[in-house]
Amino acid sequence: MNFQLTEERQMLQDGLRRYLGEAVTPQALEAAQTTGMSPEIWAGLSEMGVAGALFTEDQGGFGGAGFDLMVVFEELGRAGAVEPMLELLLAGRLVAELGDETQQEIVAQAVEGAVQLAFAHGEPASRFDLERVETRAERSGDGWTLTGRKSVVVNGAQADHIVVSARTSGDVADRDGISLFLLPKGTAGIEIRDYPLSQGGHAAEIVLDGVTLPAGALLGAEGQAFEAIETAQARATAAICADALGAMETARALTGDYLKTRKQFGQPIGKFQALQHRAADMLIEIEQARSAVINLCGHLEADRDTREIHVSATKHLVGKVARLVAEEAVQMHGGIGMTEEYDLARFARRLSMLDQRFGDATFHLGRFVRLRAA
Amino acid sequence: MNFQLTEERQMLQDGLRRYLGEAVTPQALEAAQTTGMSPEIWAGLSEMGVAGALFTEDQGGFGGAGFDLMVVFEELGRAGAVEPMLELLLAGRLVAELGDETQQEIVAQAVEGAVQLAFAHGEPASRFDLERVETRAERSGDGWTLTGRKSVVVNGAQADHIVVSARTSGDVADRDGISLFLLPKGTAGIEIRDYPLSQGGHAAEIVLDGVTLPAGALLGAEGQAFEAIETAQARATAAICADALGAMETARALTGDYLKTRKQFGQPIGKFQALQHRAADMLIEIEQARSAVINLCGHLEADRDTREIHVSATKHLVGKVARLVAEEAVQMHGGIGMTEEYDLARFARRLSMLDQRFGDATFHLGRFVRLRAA
Amino acid sequence: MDLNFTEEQKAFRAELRSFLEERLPERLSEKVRLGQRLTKQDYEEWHAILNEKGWLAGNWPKEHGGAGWNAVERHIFEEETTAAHAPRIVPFGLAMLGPVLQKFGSKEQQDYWLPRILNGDDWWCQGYSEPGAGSDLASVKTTAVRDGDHYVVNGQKTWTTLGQYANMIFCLVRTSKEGKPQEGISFLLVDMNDPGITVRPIVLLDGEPEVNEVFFDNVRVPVENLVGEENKGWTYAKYLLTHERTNIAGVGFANAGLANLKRIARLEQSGGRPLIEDPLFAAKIAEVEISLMAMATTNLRVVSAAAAGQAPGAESSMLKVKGTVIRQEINALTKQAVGPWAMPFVSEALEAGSNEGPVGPSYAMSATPHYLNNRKLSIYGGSNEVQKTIIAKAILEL
Amino acid sequence: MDLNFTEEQKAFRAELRSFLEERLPERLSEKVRLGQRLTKQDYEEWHAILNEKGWLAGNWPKEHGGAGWNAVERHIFEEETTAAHAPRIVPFGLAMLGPVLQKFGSKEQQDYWLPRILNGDDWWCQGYSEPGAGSDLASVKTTAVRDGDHYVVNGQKTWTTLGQYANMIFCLVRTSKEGKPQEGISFLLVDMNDPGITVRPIVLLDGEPEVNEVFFDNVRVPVENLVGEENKGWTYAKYLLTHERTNIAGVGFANAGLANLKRIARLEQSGGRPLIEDPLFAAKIAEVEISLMAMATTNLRVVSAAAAGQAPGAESSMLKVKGTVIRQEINALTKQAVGPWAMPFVSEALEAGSNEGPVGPSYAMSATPHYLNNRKLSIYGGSNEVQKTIIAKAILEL
Repeated sequence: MNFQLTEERQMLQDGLRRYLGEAVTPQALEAAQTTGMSPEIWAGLSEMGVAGALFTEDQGGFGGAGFDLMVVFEELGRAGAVEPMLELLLAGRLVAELGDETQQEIVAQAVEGAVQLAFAHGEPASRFDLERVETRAERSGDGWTLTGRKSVVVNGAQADHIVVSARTSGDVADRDGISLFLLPKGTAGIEIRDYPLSQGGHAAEIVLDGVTLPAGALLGAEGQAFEAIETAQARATAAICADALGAMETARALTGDYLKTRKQFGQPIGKFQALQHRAADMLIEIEQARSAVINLCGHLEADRDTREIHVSATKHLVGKVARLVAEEAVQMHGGIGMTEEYDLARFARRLSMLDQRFGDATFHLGRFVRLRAA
Repeated sequence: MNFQLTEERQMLQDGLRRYLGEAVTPQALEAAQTTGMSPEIWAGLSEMGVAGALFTEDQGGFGGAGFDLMVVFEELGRAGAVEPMLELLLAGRLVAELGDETQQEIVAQAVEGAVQLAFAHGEPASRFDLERVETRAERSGDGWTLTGRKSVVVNGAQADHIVVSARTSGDVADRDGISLFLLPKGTAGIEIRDYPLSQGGHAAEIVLDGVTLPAGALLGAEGQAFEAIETAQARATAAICADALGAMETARALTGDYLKTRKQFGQPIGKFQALQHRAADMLIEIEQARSAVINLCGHLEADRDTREIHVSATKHLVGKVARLVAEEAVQMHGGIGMTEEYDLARFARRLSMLDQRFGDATFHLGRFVRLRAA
Repeated sequence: MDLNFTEEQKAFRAELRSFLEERLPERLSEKVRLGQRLTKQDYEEWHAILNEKGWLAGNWPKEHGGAGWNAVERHIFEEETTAAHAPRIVPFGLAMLGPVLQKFGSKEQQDYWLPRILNGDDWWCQGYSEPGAGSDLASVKTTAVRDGDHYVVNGQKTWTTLGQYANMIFCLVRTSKEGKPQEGISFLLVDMNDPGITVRPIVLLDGEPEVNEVFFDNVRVPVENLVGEENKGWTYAKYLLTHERTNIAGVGFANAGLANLKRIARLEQSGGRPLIEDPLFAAKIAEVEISLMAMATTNLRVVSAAAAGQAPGAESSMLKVKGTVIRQEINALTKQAVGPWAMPFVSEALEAGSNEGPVGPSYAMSATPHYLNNRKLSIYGGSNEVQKTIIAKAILEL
Repeated sequence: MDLNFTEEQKAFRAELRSFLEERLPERLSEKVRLGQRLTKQDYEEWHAILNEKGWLAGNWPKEHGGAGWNAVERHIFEEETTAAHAPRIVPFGLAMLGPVLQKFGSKEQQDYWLPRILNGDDWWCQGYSEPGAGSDLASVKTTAVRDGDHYVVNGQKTWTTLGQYANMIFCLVRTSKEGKPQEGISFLLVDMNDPGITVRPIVLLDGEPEVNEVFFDNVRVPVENLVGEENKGWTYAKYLLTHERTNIAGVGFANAGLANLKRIARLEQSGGRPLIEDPLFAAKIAEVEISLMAMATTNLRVVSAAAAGQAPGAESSMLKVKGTVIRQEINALTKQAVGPWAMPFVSEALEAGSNEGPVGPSYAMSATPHYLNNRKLSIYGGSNEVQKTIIAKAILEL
């Protein structure tokens, strides 16, 4: 048992914290609003080899373990960086795991920062149901024809390659029969509507109107993608929870500073015991969230049921704590905490949106109960 | 719209508060521990005609409306009286509604304080399911034979007449097929185990081992008792919630006094802002509980669904608030709040047991959802 | 005790309903229902419709052109207008300045300003808060120095809601530094078009410029714009703040929000079933509904006492806290209900008739902005922390 | 980072398990499982079994007869003994006084008292709190005045847990009124059989006389019973309080409580199904389980750091707060789970072998007493309010 970071991870953490602390400027964030990311920061992260930490050596990286994800995403969250590293993790994992040699080349390029990725899985009616896929892929000649609609595809308009899920057999909510396809940017028949997200970054609605693909676009075995999708999303859930943890740390640091400096009725408001105790509650819950993230990162390689129990436990707990921290941080700041000019705003929004991706706290509480009963 | 008490109710409230404030002494409570009640207080309440407020003029009383119950039981709770007025309300209502002339005589006697009543409905496996009755009544000759077991029958050993539910037809959890019987004290074949309750008062386990009853013991129509039972329990739920409201008022008054007088680190602990805000939260929630009790008392005569929606809404909310108030009152007192010698103890226990009777907060939340969806 | 409304009150409610059916423009109620932006003209249009009927100023006495309603009638008005998705009545002139002028203004001020408020000639905003002062209102730093027939005003106000629409602002200004902080404050009416005034929008969490900073640089204000006496402004300000506030609990908003939440939860699907059938999500809705049912009755208790002439005490603070917490919870559940659709932020879609439609169902687009914006509910109007201190002091006598 | 135990630690756990299987008397574990009362003899019996194995004093160094375990090993011991329903180790001599004597006691005191603690010759209790002082420990009023070879002690201690079983008490007494309150305190060992000592039981919410008041009326204590220096007692007391406390989080108790709760929820029926299948009740169990899973890892983080020689800071306070809240929630859910069976209070049934059996299933009888009794968890050992102040001051530097 050991809760110390290895020397390598400690170096990665230090380097990332230093770099992002300088790079994520108001100007960089402003620039990212129209395109969903700052090309400079993306390049900077590539230069540091950050993406490599998300993949194993086999996959072209130098990490890939749960605690590697934790280190990287906690720092992205702490700085409030909007670059689509989570999409690289999610889509990259699928390609790395299922792809043939040609396809895997994309992961290597992504790790180098040369290409961007996205995973188009969610649909207008799928909400958080991972197995609900209405988009259909039908064989046509040697290849495939895809028809359907994908919703809130983060980084969808910016990605050079999109991993798209489609049903090749089975009923609309069957686990069997889901296949993955790799679509390069600009594939004919794709209609993309790009828009900004509340938490920063961009997403897209994607209409696939009879998109024809060659046989080589299929990623992995036909109809067998569900397991890989669930595994990739477990990793992405760990990552987004670590991200939230970092954002909470910043929110609490801002709040702590504010309590110490802001004066009202003649003394720093941090001298008011009610606020002290609420600040203490925040800290206690953030420690809970940290431990939950550790639990999930430490069980990503466990058997499926154990892993998924930790997925739901962690997403539930971190979702609850993220809401508490965002709301309490704003409340303890008062009016200033409501304003866009003050740095807390983007962290509060980022934390507010945690619940909306990969399932909210209530969804995962119910899922935890079902997994435990199984 | 009017939230003022009528003059009569105001007089009843004032009188009860004055009387119970003097009568519920440590000695009276001590004496009540072995028998479940103080005969002096029971006589005193009878003399004041308190039981009459629980019944309509037709039934031999002078009240019977929801707000009559509210006034009476809030005062009983405020004083922490343990006398079995709730059992009189519950069993008395059933006899008054369903009984023939002879049987109704019992209500008149009960209102005068001459006899005590109990309602034996719960069973070892019924928990909060009102329709789950395993005790069976079978016709034998002109009369009936009852076999089964009744659990946690409050005032069961002390009652002069017990209303007993038994199944005369149908499946174990059917609403149809439940009948009521009126058993006088000392009926042969009844085995009673008397024991004290955490909240004060006594209850009993009752074994009915082939108890034979005459035809006249049947109360109301055979197999049709469910509606009356549900209605009576709705009234009892209003009463127990009003009781809890009174107990909360006392708990908050004790806590307020303590915060004002108890000094720590050189000042009254009520000067600590964290405790102030928690005290304010208690007050806000008690006002919520008061409004919930008003809502239920004001809807006892409404159509069944409306009434039951308020039953579950109120029992849920008051159950939650009772827990909060009991726990916070003890916590804000610190060690002294944990001790039997200090008056808070019996109120904390009384509030702790609210959830255990007629369904807890979680049970009623689920029931509210089902009623709303129906 | 009687939970029922009187026959007269029921008749009033019926009259209101048919009025709303007839006269509330669907264009406006549709915007309110979808949470789209209301323009200045939208508000003015609705004010004019109400004013025509004599219902714009519910709390003003009839001699000043108000409806002269008591608290119960005003409550019914709130219930019905929110249920019908009418725009809210902009409170600054009608609910705030009006009563102050009626109580403390000169005859000339009343005759001039009150009709202008009713007719929509002026759009007022409030100049109370200052940067760094928060809930400590008495620490006013903006100064007004007498210079002949004018006051010369210098300083800064903040959190000025809808100041961008206003042509007039009522301000607390410091006219004396003697004595306690409360003693040297005056209540001044200032023309926003005067030279020396600058308005700077403050963008909030939801991306909307709802509030503003207002800067005063040697602004010359005629002395006849002083309300009441010099240095007595704190009395008038407190009157305004503690003046029986209708709708502090926001029951109408909460009911409308809850109905909207349930509608969404019936439309959204989770696990192949309507979200509202998910036991845990249904329980969350039920919890807030049960809480609201009780709070609505507390509100009626206070309203009913107010109509009978009793001044509400700490109950107002309790309603403020519970009411805002309930509304915020409804907002949070609505955000939760729309699932991933809460993430897209398409500002243009909040503009009715924009080419840029919402991403996903139209009911989803305002969920996140409303959730974020309403975090303010527990901060402004005396933060919930301030209210809790008031409750503790008043009732516990701490 | 590595969440796994080492092979050595796993082997230790296995050894513990087989030891518990062999040596823990079923009579005792059954009492613990059902929440029945343990007698003085029960505790002494279990202590003796552990002492024979050398495992009674896990945190004492080997030279004093302890097991010399590090924090991880002690954690494993806690986990396994609570899971096996072993009686807890009574902490007053072993966990509290022992370390103080080892650090500050004279050689003579160590040689005399430490073996007696291990052998069960003395039953110690703690004389810290005084009436009206609560968490303000430094306000000690009990005096000890030097008179020749003795101190004469007068005053009163309270909340003395299991004082009714004790023959010895370690006390904080005031030996000087000079300087700050902390400066005139001494640490004294007092024989409870000395003339002038009276013990009065205090009955708690659950009806049990678990704690006591101890009165001192001119009690003469030999000077050799002074630990360390006169007027330095505050240092020793603080050492005891801040001395790395194992099991402050109570993870073992919480795990055992959760397992019991789930067992009950599987046995109890609601609406014709096991209670555990009720979605809302299942969700409540899940919430506390998820909270516990995280807290257990926080605990391991602190334990692991302690084993590596780091002194825990405000993390202890965090674990105290979260750990007690979790245990109290498990107690509350257990009371809820047993439904109406929580109401009967048959004190005799808590006595193993009594003629008076429990009302209802045996798993129900301790639900209410445990719920009520464990309200103390957030009050004693530094109330949760005190802990939150410590956290705020330490980490926020407020």
